[in-house]
Amino acid sequence: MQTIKLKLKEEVTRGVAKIPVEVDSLTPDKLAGKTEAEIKAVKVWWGNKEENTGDLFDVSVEGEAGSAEEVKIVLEGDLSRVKHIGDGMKAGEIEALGDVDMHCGAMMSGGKITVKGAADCWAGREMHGGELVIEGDAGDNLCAMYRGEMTGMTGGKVTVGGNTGECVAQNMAGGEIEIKGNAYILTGLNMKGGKITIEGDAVMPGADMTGGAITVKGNVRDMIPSFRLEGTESIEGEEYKKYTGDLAMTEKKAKGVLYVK
Amino acid sequence: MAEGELLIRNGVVYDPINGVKGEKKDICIRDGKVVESVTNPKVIDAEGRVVMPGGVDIHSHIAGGKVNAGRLFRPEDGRKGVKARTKVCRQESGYSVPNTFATGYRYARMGYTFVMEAAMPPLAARHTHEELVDIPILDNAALPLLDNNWMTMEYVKSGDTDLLAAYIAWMIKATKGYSVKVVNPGGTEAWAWAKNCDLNDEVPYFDVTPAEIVKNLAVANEKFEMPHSIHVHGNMLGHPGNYEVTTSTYDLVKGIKPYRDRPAMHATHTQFHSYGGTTWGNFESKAGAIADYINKNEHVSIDLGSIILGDTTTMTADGPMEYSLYQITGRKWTNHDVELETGTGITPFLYSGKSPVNTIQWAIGQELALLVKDPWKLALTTDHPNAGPFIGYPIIISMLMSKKRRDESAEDMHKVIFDRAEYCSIDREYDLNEIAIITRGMAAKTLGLHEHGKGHLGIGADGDVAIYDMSPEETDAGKIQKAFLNTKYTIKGGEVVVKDGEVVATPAGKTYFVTPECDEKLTDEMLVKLKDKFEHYYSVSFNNYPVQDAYVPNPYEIKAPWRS
Amino acid sequence: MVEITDVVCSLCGCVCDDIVVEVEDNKVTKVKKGACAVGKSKLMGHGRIEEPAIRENGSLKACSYDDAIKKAAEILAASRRPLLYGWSSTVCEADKVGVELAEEIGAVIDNTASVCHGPSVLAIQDVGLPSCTLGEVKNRADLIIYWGANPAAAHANHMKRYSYISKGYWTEEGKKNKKLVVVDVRRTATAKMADVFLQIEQGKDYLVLSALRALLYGYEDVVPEEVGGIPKKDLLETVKMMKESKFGIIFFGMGVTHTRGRHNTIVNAIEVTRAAHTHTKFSIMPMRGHYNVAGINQVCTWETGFPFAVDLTRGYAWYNPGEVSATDLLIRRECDTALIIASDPGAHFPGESIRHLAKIPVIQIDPFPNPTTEFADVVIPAAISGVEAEGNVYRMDNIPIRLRKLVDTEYIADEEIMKRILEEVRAIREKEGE
Amino acid sequence: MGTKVNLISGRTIVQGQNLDNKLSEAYFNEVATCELNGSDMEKLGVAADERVKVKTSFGEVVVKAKEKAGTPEGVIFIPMGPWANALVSGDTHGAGMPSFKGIDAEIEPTEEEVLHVKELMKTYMG
Repeated sequence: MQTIKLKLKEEVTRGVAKIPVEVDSLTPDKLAGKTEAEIKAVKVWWGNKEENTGDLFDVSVEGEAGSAEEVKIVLEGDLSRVKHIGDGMKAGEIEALGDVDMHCGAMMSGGKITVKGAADCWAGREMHGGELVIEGDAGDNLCAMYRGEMTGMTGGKVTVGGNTGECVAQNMAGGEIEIKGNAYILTGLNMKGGKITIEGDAVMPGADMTGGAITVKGNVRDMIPSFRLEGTESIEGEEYKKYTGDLAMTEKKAKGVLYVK
Repeated sequence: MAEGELLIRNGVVYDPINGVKGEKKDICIRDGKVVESVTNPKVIDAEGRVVMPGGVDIHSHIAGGKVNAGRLFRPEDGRKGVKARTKVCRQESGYSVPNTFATGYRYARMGYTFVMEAAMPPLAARHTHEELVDIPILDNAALPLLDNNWMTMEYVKSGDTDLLAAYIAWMIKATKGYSVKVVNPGGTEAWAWAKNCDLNDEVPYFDVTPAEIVKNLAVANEKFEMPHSIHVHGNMLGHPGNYEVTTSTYDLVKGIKPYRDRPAMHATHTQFHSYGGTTWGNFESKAGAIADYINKNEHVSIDLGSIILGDTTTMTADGPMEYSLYQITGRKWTNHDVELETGTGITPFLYSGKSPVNTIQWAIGQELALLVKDPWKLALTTDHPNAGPFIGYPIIISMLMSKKRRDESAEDMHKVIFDRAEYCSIDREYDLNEIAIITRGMAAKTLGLHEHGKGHLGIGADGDVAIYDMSPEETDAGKIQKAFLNTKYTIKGGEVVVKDGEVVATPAGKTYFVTPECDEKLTDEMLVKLKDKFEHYYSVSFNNYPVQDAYVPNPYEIKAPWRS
Repeated sequence: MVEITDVVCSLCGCVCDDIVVEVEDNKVTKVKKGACAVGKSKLMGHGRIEEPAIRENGSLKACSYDDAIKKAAEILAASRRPLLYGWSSTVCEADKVGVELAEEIGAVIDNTASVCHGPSVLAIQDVGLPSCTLGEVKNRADLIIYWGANPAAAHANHMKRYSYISKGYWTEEGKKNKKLVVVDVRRTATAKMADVFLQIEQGKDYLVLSALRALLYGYEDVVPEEVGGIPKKDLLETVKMMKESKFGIIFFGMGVTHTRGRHNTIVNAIEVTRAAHTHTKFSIMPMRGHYNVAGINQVCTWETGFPFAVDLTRGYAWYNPGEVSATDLLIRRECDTALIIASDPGAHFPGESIRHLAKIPVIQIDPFPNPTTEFADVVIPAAISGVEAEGNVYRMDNIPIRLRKLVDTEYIADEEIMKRILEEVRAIREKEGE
Repeated sequence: MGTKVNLISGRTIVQGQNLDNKLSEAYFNEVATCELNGSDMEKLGVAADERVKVKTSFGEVVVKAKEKAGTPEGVIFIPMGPWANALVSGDTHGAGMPSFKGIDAEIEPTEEEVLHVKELMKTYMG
């Protein structure tokens, strides 16, 4: 096992402007096999200039790793302007000790990311596999697609401890999302497959869905008016109304299922 | 155009317009033009390498409203081809709908130096020109759409071909266009009411048929010394069983005497028009029937519209066709009807070798090339980006040159290829001379550009040269493909613009446009009617309509006098 | 006195081009024909930024163009995350130089679409846009729907030139042959003209649109008796009008782009158009605000692949509204300098974002003083496009039209100012060996 | 504690006429205003041209009240511009577009002055 600790230096976020640091080059896959000195020399984008990781982060490395699976990266400091944490990662582990910026876990296909705080927009965007745990809130477009793409999340598991923003899981085709808090408008928009469970409330869930299933354990506000009530079903001992939709996509395509208390 | 002298030494030259078929030869260039000899040149050693004139693309959608609408609504395509700027190059983006810079660089890397933008809505001509100016390196021209125009249809109905000629002349001038483009004649106007037209249907409210439109436009076009014929995308594109509509369309110009030694009609992206069967279920190739027609007749030239497998963005003025396609896929769909003139439809499409229909389409494009005996009758295109992006040309070239590659590829396709297409039974392999014909010679001649220095390396020609990093004896399809994707050198107007596959200079291209010269009286008579259209039906004023000179900063004018 | 005809208006997305003005002593003295009240006001002119200026100790000090341009270039060349914002009230020729500058310095370039019809663009990227030119509407449309749009206030000539009141080939009798439906939260001046006015509950547009789709596809059974404050019978009546029309069009405005659901509400409106298209010809068009906001979207798209919110920090384009759009950058305090051209975030951005803008170095290029001038550090006055400078613009239906120059001026045009800044930046970078 | 309302903003003709003339009185008189339904005005106890203070979680601003019949009860309209923008949310919900409409607000009569545009801008500085 190898643990790579990267602590963002205070001066990076201290200015009038809080210019984001983009760390898509700092995944277990890309750092595996590198020495501390080599890691310090890996380039990261800070605004329009590429900087050495070692100039922006305090770097310490413990242990050794034979492969990415054995690498754990721990990110510390003010991470609220650190973007693309674990973007594209395939294996290993990342732990972020605090709120993280956009695109955390975007396009990840394996390994595990744990965010000990909130994650800003586009966490888990186009995720294919692996696990993403966000202990706080998650922003808009969690597990959604990139602009214009047909497909969002296709696999893996995402857990959010807090609330989520708009358009969560837009165009989702597979995988699983669990939201412990409330989900804001249009969760599961245009969803084609996979499963979303919302412990709290939801607003306008499931619009334009053509597949997959959404379960809302709390209240639903502004129910989409183009779903068909099919009857009731029992889940874990509780009665739920079962809707199919979205008929606004035409009956032929309306294969999504929405369970509402 | 670069000043100074350049000598390309000892290359194996394929210059089909001048009958040069793989001869070891020097090319001398002075001040941007091919000359007999040079005295103190920079020297490029092309020993053992294939040398051709700069490529000429007869039909590609690279600039203008619908291309940009394609870019705008496909950020997912834009993210595919991103490349950072360099000291020489602007940043690149896109695959099937590359940005203007990538368009120029990628064509230049393949050795092309001239591209015809195949469809310019006259009302939005300024847009097309704004983008053409922004495409580096390539010389260019654009074809204004003139077939669904109310003016055209009214003159067709009244039978005034002289006035029709006056109209198209004025429009070609007003748009700084090159020739008459026809796209689903009548059908695009019908689409404004969500309808479509077959070749002999009546266009709603206009009391003319598409067949009459095509015929009259061909007659009107030949009233001038036009370098190019009418350029036709016929009715029923993409419909099973359309091959008979296609040959009936070809028949329309039989007997029309062209101004010069070229056919009276260029029929574009013929793959999409060579379909048999009655439904997608029994869909089959009719490339053989179309090729047979082309082989027996001289009045039509074609380009392929050959399929490149993968995701692309389809776009055409044929609005109803794009709607049908969108209904099949359910993907995003943009439509943009243009008042009194034309329309636009755009939708993304995935050509998959697992699909029986796509497999047959894929076979048809190549079958056409292999079954038409005389390569001077056809040009290589993918109707970029409709059948696939232009960056796929080297794939087609390698297929045409290698039966082995075709057989291997067929194995990966849907098995219908073995029984609903002739594909696997055709043994013909193209040689480099034939490739040079279908990628530059034929296009230059058909467009009349060979008389203006394009598509050949004779004395006085433009110093546009592609040097491919391959031996003329090369038979490995993979190596052929690679060589045609990135030149060793591309030279434009005597200046090295690509070296070892990298763009090293980005001079501005020229825009070629035709000025048909029409009798003033005829023009005045026509303008009375046209001004009435502006007064009552157009949403812009007459005086703000013609493209101002500022939009064509590097002009190349070709005058086309009235013929008799 | 000279009369100039076919003058093109450089105010709103209508880009009226049949205006007649009188010019005397190098000044527009009269707008005789064609312009609406708003356009007329623009053509007649307002107070100007009189000279270039640089802020010193809190107040603007007049300087030469050269000094202001040099100062602007210095600020931009030293910036780690510059924002280049605006571009809608100028010509495409200037916009092109803007994109080039953004590439040169590794900037984010964004335009006013991001606070106007950016959501429309995002929607188009999900589902496309079945649309047409305005002349098509004029000649053919027998059903016109304004949704969250109030042309009577925002596009005063729109109905007269292009839609409800205009006369065309199949609409010879003007509004007699046409039906007008207005959907809005308020009973606006436009709503008062409507055959059917659907007064919608604020923020419920998405639900109403979904219901219309279900009805257009024939699923009357699932739609509740009231949606978004609108009785089902009114929705059914609207759907009947849509199906029976020969050519319908939805024009939508900021009532839709600004409301809850933003771009997804527009996706839904486009889906309604697609559903209606299964019955008849139906189109939809955004009511673009500035006269060339469509144009900067066009230029930015053909040059970078993307229409707005383009981050060129890494030398290639990364497109993501909501991340690298101007308001987000400012609220998140991501940018360290800003060049503002042909727009006024001081007046049109949320207070939260202005707070950051007021703290960082700001370069303003504009003909007119406005709230942004109050905190700008370098102010460069520009010629007024369409009055003092010519150039290409795109109307709301993406038809390109060339603005005319009506009078001479000492002020420099935006294109020239941008080119000179770019040159200066290049000179600085060359010196630094970059 | 003011009355709870739903705030929207948008264009007006005069606002458009003075788009390039924002430092003028004409702009001030048009844009530093708040349109309400007559019955809402009555409930608040304000007459035309009297001042109201509007507050949201994002800021507060004083504007002049204006009666407008077509405005539904519980909705207030402030023309787009610096005064409306002092109140709106900058959250773009991942779309780049701030929330210019549908903001929860409170409104109450006030004796405070309406800030001129230059003064309003000053509140953002420093």
